[in-house]
Amino acid sequence: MRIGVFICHCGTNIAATVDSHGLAERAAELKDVVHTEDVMYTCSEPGQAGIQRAIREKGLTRVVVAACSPQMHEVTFRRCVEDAGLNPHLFEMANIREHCSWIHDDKELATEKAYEIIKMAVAKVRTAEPLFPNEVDVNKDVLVIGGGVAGIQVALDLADAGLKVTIVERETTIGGTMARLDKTFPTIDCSACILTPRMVDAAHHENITIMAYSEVDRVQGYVGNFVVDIKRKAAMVDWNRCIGCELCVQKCPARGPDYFNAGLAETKAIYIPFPQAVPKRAAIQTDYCRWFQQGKCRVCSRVCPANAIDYDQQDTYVQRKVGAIVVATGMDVFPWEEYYPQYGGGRIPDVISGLQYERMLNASGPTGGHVHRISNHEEPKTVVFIQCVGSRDEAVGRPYCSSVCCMYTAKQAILTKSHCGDDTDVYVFYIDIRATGKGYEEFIKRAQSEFGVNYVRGRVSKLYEDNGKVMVRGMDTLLGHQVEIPADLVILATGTTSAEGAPQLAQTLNISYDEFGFFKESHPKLRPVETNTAGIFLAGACQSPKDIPTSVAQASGTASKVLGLLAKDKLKTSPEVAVVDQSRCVGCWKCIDVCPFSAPEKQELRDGTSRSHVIETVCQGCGICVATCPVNCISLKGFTTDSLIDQLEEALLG
Amino acid sequence: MSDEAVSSERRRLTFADVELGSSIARAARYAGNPYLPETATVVEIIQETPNIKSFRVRFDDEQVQAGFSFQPGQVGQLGVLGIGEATFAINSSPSEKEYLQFSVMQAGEVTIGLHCLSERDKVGVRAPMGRGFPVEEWKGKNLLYVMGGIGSAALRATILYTLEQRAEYQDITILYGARTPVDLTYQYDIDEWEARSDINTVITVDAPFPGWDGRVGFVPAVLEELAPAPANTVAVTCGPPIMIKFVLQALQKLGFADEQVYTTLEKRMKCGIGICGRCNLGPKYVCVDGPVFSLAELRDLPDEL
Amino acid sequence: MKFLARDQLPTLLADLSTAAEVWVPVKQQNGVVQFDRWAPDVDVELDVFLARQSPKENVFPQTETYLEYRYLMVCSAQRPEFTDQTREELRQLVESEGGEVVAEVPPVAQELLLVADVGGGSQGEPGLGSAAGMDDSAQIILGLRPCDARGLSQMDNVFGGYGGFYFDPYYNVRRNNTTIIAVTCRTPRSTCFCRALGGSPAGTEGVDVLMTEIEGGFAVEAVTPKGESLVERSVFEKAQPEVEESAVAAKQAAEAGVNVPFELDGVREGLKAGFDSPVWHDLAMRCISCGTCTYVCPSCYCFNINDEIVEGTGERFRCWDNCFNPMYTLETSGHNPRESKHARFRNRFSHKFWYYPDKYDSLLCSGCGRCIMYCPTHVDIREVLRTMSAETTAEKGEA
Amino acid sequence: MTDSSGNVKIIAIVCNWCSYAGADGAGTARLKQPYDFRVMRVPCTGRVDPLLALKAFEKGADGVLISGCHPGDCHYSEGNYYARRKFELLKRMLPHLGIEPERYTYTWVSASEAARWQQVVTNFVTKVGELGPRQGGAL
Amino acid sequence: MSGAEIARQDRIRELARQALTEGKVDYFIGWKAGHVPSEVIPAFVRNVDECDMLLWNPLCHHNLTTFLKRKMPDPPDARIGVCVKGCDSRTLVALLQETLVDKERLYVVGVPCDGIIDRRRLEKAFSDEVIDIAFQGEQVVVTTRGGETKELAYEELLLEQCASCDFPNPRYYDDLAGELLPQPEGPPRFPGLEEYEALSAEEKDRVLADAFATCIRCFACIHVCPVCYCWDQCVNRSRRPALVGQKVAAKENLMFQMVHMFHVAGRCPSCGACDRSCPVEIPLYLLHRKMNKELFEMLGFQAGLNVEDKPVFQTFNIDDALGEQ
Ligand SMILES: Cc1cc2nc3c(=O)[nH]c(=O)nc-3n(C[C@H](O)[C@H](O)[C@H](O)COP(=O)(O)OP(=O)(O)OC[C@H]3O[C@@H](n4cnc5c(N)ncnc54)[C@H](O)[C@@H]3O)c2cc1C
Ligand SMILES: Cc1cc2nc3c(=O)[nH]c(=O)nc-3n(C[C@H](O)[C@H](O)[C@H](O)COP(=O)(O)OP(=O)(O)OC[C@H]3O[C@@H](n4cnc5c(N)ncnc54)[C@H](O)[C@@H]3O)c2cc1C
Ligand code: SF4
Ligand code: SF4
Ligand code: SF4
Ligand code: SF4
Ligand code: SF4
Ligand code: SF4
Repeated sequence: MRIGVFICHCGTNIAATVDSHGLAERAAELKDVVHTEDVMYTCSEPGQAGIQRAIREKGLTRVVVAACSPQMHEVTFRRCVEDAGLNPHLFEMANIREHCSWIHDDKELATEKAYEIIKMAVAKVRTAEPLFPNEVDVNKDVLVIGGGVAGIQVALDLADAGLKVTIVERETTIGGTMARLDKTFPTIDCSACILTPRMVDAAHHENITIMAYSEVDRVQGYVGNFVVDIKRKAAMVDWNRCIGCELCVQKCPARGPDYFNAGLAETKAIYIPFPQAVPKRAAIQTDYCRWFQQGKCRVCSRVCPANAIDYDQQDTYVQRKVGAIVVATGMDVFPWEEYYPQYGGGRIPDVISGLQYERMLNASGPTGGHVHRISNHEEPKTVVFIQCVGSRDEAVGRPYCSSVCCMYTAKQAILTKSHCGDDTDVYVFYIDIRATGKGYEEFIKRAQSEFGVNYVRGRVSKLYEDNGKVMVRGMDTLLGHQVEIPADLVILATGTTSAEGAPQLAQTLNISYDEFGFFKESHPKLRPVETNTAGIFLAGACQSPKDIPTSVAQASGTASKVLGLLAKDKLKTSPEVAVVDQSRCVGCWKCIDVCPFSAPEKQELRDGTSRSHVIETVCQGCGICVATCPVNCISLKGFTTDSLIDQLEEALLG
Repeated sequence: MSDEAVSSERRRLTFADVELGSSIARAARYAGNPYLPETATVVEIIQETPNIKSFRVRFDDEQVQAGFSFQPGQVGQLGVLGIGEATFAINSSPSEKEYLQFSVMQAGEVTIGLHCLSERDKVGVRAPMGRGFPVEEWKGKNLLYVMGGIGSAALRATILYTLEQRAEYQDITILYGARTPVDLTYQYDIDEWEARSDINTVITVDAPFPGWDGRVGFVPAVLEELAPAPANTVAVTCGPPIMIKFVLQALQKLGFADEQVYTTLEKRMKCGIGICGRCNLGPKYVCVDGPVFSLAELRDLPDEL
Repeated sequence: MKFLARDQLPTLLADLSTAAEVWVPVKQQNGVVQFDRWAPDVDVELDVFLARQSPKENVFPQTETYLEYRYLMVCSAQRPEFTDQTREELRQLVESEGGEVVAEVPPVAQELLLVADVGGGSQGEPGLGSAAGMDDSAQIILGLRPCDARGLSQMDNVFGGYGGFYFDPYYNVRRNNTTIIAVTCRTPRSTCFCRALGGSPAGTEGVDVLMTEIEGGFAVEAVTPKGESLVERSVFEKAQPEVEESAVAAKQAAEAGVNVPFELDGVREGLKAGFDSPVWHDLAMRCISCGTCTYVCPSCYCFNINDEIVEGTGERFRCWDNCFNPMYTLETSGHNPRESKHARFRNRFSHKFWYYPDKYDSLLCSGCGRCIMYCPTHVDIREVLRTMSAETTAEKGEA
Repeated sequence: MTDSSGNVKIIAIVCNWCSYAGADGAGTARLKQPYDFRVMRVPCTGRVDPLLALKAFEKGADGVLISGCHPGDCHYSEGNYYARRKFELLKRMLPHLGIEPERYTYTWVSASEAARWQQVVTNFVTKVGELGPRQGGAL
Repeated sequence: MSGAEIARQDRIRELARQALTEGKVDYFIGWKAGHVPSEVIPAFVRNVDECDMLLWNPLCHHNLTTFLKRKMPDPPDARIGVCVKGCDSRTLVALLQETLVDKERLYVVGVPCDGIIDRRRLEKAFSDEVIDIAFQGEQVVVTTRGGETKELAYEELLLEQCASCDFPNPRYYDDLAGELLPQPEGPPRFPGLEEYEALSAEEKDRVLADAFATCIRCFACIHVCPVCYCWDQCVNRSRRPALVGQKVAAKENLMFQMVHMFHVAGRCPSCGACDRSCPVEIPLYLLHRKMNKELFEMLGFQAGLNVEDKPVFQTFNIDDALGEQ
């Protein structure tokens, strides 16, 4: 082993407090050190050339540069030694500037300290091994889970860039929540007008496959090489034949609840959620179908011109191999009925959720866009909105802000005025107004001044029916007195919660989720669209409540991250990863348990026993497993226990 | 079992038997301190395969270098002070007086340490150890060498020796296999052997490999194909345990008697001189009674391979 | 035969300690009796039957350094003036530490490796070992039992290069300088079986001087020339005839206290015949493969060799190891010829009663019974040997 | 800021992302610190086996300081959560091994907390300096 | 021996017989008499007619869970019946928590336990060999090889840990041998530490240095420890990484025990198997019992209580309130 040590003066930055020249002489005594040199500016052209020359002429097999922080120049020098034919990981930096010369005054003491820092670096480099980045072939296909606006955006961005994308949507149509909205804040443009073209684009894009009425069943593999099993739920309709004529829907005698209209209306047992559905294909809700329940009917089968009805259809499974997965499963509306008995717990007909109201406002909704009371179908004269139902409320376990309710309330308040006339009294009970987006604050202001919506600051303590009215009792905290408003219609600005089944999905995907079921990003600031599982990304409201602009913006951000990942044919990952000495692994699986990235996996050996194996391309090199393995048979390349112990020894002895 | 019962040739050694100031390398068995390595310098490193390097080392003491001799098949402990020692076959020719060659496959701690060495670095050597092949007994016979992977290291010295003494032996066949062509050691030897008409050299790799137009197949299978006649032939084999197992089966099928088959064993070894205890195969120690055993000898020993 | 009055024991010890380091059994703070250096304030504990460990460690230390070395590196190409300085330093080092410069390799890199070989040299025989290191001063061990002494003499074969094998200077330097004063057992235990192995609670194999406790003191016999000269000392009185008589009586009583739980004849054959016997699995069932038995054994000698280096200064040393250690035979490939517990278990008994006798014409067990006493699960060597010699009988019966 | 040097040997094990960067920041800001500590860089406090700290004591350290990202800020999201349990147990065991509690601490310093880094090391080194070199031999 | 003890013994035999007859297990592990009556050793019973040698008395100190850990059972896939006391059961639970033993292959007989005799302490009271220890109600009759007999009070001979046992009843079992004992109230107790804890740092250091200097690295403590799962690959013996020096000396020995301690942290319930197996009687409880005390004070954690729990170091709580600066 032949180590060269280069000690930088860094002008006077180091040399003023540390005797670089003297150090060069002393370092020469260290075991295996065959060359030392002090240099004015190691990082300069001539400095680097000097290192390269020494590597060649002295046959150096390891290099230490004692200079500034590795965070500053490690990359520089690694490249430098690599150019001279040395593996870049056979290089180590001793930080004698930030950690020595700059923080000390006494030259003698500082020099002594610098010497020890160098000794530590020499010890470390002595145990260094040449490391090579791992390369894996990358599958360039992408799976998007969830076909809401975020999922569609990601899919379109990626498909436009030439990648093959599969969207897995669990409902029979893509579109997500946005498809159910009427108008969108703050522009009050028609939701369908902006969304449906995007849905159609997706449907027709040659690079996009939409798998509606499907769910992800199992995920194996790792970044670049996932294998996903997808369950295609039986729709009882052969979608290859179905032409979406809706004849069956019209003739079907059985009725069932309509999720799409948020329970505001009923739908037929065979249904297509809305006219612009993509794909526009029918499905039978078997729970309500007469044939399935009572064994007679078969009307649909008779009327179907395409002969598409197939009562014997079974769930089928397909497998997709993809390089990256984007999760865009969005959010659900908070099930307020269970939590707010004081608001009638769902038993007062004229108290409805924001999403139901959204459907009511919608021209293609169950009421044809006509706003009326549920109890008597009269047009309401007094409409009260209550904000923060299921948001920012510790009492119901929802401390977070749902981020869209303030805004959609304002939107709906404005729409109420335009639907029911200016003379309608509209009250909004709020705690604070969160209007941080572009044009949002102005939007609220318009609702108040232009449309005359009454904003009352305070919580509503109770809703009760009285004399055909819904009595709204609350506190106006600004004025400091009780208020009681007899309302015709009360709309709860229900907060949002994670999509149903989100935790289970997270487990399938091996990504983390928070206590509310929202998926966790890798780092809230620096890696907001990645998860801790390499190759799995997030978009839209599944990560946290978001409005459409943010969801879409994030979706495009996600798309660019995915593109960044898949732009290469081979994935190069850092070689500083954990590696298991399988001859010693005892298969206790503690490593699998603690790894935040699910990098270790069980690997069966030829003798039938299983040992742990760290998937190099997934491992992020944190070393948690290393500190956990009881046999200490995992080592973290570049930070092996032995190299750390050697460093300790050098720092402590002598 | 008291001292009196001990016959004179089986008596204990005393300090009087000790040659002062010497290490094992200087005087084999009756040496002074058998644990003291002789220092040597790495004079040349040859990268044989991606994970095998050959080290040519020269004793620092010229007298020792000049006086060193060994039997083909004997081994030595090669060590890096500070890391440890491990056992390797001496695979240079016994007639090579300039250096000793060891081929080291990177495996664990010591071998990694060795692979980190550069030319001019120091190593410690304790050699020779153990028992070599009975090459003198084999004179006048056909020789069949069957080896796989790093097993070639254990046989190279013997092959070189018998080739130097070519006239003393009848037909010589060398069957050598590796996983891929990249894993073939001693390419320089192979070229020479293949060029010679007085030996039959068969090189094979486990599976087809881009650019390889030679033979493909596992060593035992190729051996059965070659079907060498057992008459007056000695078969010598070394390689990974699984290969040895099947080679032995193949040889048996071909009609080789246990006495005609030799192999060299690997066991974990520490002292290398029959004291520390671990490399026993029943009452035999691989380090002093081996590593070379005939199959006949092995049959008599407990099966703890 | 001589006589030593009981109250003269301290005088004897004081006397002996002027010439050598004296080791005696001493009750430690936790009540465990172990061999310890004698000093005037140390009470010798001869009542407790056996020390927890035999004094094996006195001749075969658990950790023993073979070699110390230091790396010195000089880079001359850079600064020629520096080389000379280090050469000078090196010379001083060699002078002060007695090492040997083993290599200097000019010209490109000046690499100097300093090896200080410690030990191996016997007294007055320089060259083999050098000044530093090995403790080769004389020592006397008093108060061990005949089985302990016999254990040492059995071990002598392997370290002494019996039959022309290798000679271990480290062990032999100590062994040569050690004088053994054994004490006849007064109250043998139920675990003792020395008699089954041809030994005796008053045995003299490996013993220089044997003391037998009698009324008022000890009957003292010199067994070897080394012993002869030792009992010349004036504290030993000439023995009266009744001393001899009491000694004989005491020895007989002791012998009577030792059971003969199995026949030695046939054990080796039984082990051979039963090598593949499934009985081994049953026998090893409750063994936890720890190796305690080997570490308390007066004759188990297996060891490991390791290097440890810190800052360019390091040493190569050996330390006890044992055949129950699953890593003992573990090969780098992961293959372990004695992978299973019963295979390791089998090795210990086979080694003691078959392999070792084959090679060294000597057993490797003196019947002290420590392995039975200190085995966490009381695996009983007597049971093992009994069972295995029955295996030959079984085989023969079948044949 | 005292610039004194006792004769104690202190090891600071710091994570790459927060505390090492924090220490760099302190250097860049020329915040004077005591001499008697040596920084050892690891990727994450989750990598730090408490045995490593014990090893430092065994090798003769007079003090050991471990510093990483604040809880919740771990670059690998969970490393320091696992680590702090182990570190705390170590902290509680050390006095039991005859090592004064002042000789060991673990703390969180982020990349932006240069001043905090200065203060943490200064306090720690001062405290250990007051105790002086470790006399014990058990570990 | 009290009626309850005899009832337990009978029940153990009965359950063992049953399990073997039904073919539920290949063998049954319990306790039996050693070569002298004062000695109890683990028993491996394969045949129904051997069941009568199984016994239960206050000498049954062996933690039989050890024989269940990886690479101990012979054959490896054996279906095993095993007896566990309260403390033993906690080590079994610890193994079950990490699915390190196969529940399906086990048949566990829980034995409520009144406390085990500290045989070592007792032996030291005699210079002669103790060959018989008999139990007569509250009294223990000890006989030596020389024929001396002595009567002692059972209560006073208990192992320190048994004298203040928090879990006399097994935490996990398929069948129970005897009635459950009353569960002691109050916080867990960690006996035997006070005296040591009261020492100064310097004194502690000396006590430890002295105690650990005598360790012979026989590895009994490691191999006997039921939750030491990687005993055959123990890092203390490995040179990769060189965490523990291979030299046998006080510092290295203590470091070696530190490795053991941290590796069993969260899984060791201080069953004491290691203490009892150490041939040179090193007070290992000073380390692991203390560790358990601290873990309890720190996180309210006790090892091996419920199969569903996770060992402390394999999980975390974001809100752990710990003492960092
Ligand atoms: C009442 C209301 C009014 C709103 N008004 C506005 C507004 O005016 N302006 C505005 O900007 N924002 C508004 N929002 C917010 C807006 O709806 C969201 O920002 C947007 O829908 C988020 O899009 P997404 O794609 O992330 O999720 P979603 O739209 O929720 O889409 C998620 C999709 O994933 C599918 N899915 C879920 N789980 C799975 C699974 N396991 N497998 C397969 N598929 C799955 C779902 O079926 C759905 O199709 C409003 C929200 C509500 C509740
Ligand atoms: C007779 C014989 C001939 C052989 N010939 C060859 C050959 O020609 N070429 C070849 O490549 N292989 C050969 N081998 C195999 C070779 O000996 C092993 O591959 C080698 O021992 C692996 O050592 P390692 O240190 O790399 O592995 P490890 O698994 O790390 O250790 C194995 C050996 O090294 C020792 N060791 C490790 N660390 C230390 C330390 N710090 N101090 C002291 N000792 C330590 C171990 O105790 C052990 O003995 C031969 C083996 C035998 C028995
Ligand atoms: S180093 Fe970190 S990311 Fe890699 S396997 Fe270990 S715990 Fe997982
Ligand atoms: S923690 Fe270690 S021993 Fe356990 S499975 Fe992982 S690598 Fe293997
Ligand atoms: S092989 Fe085993 S029985 Fe034999 S000496 Fe070594 S340790 Fe003892
Ligand atoms: S026989 Fe006993 S002491 Fe020996 S290894 Fe087995 S359990 Fe340990
Ligand atoms: S059982 Fe005792 S002597 Fe043996 S290794 Fe453990 S502590 Fe040391
Ligand atoms: S460390 Fe000791 S007390 Fe703890 S589980 Fe293991 S054997 Fe029992």
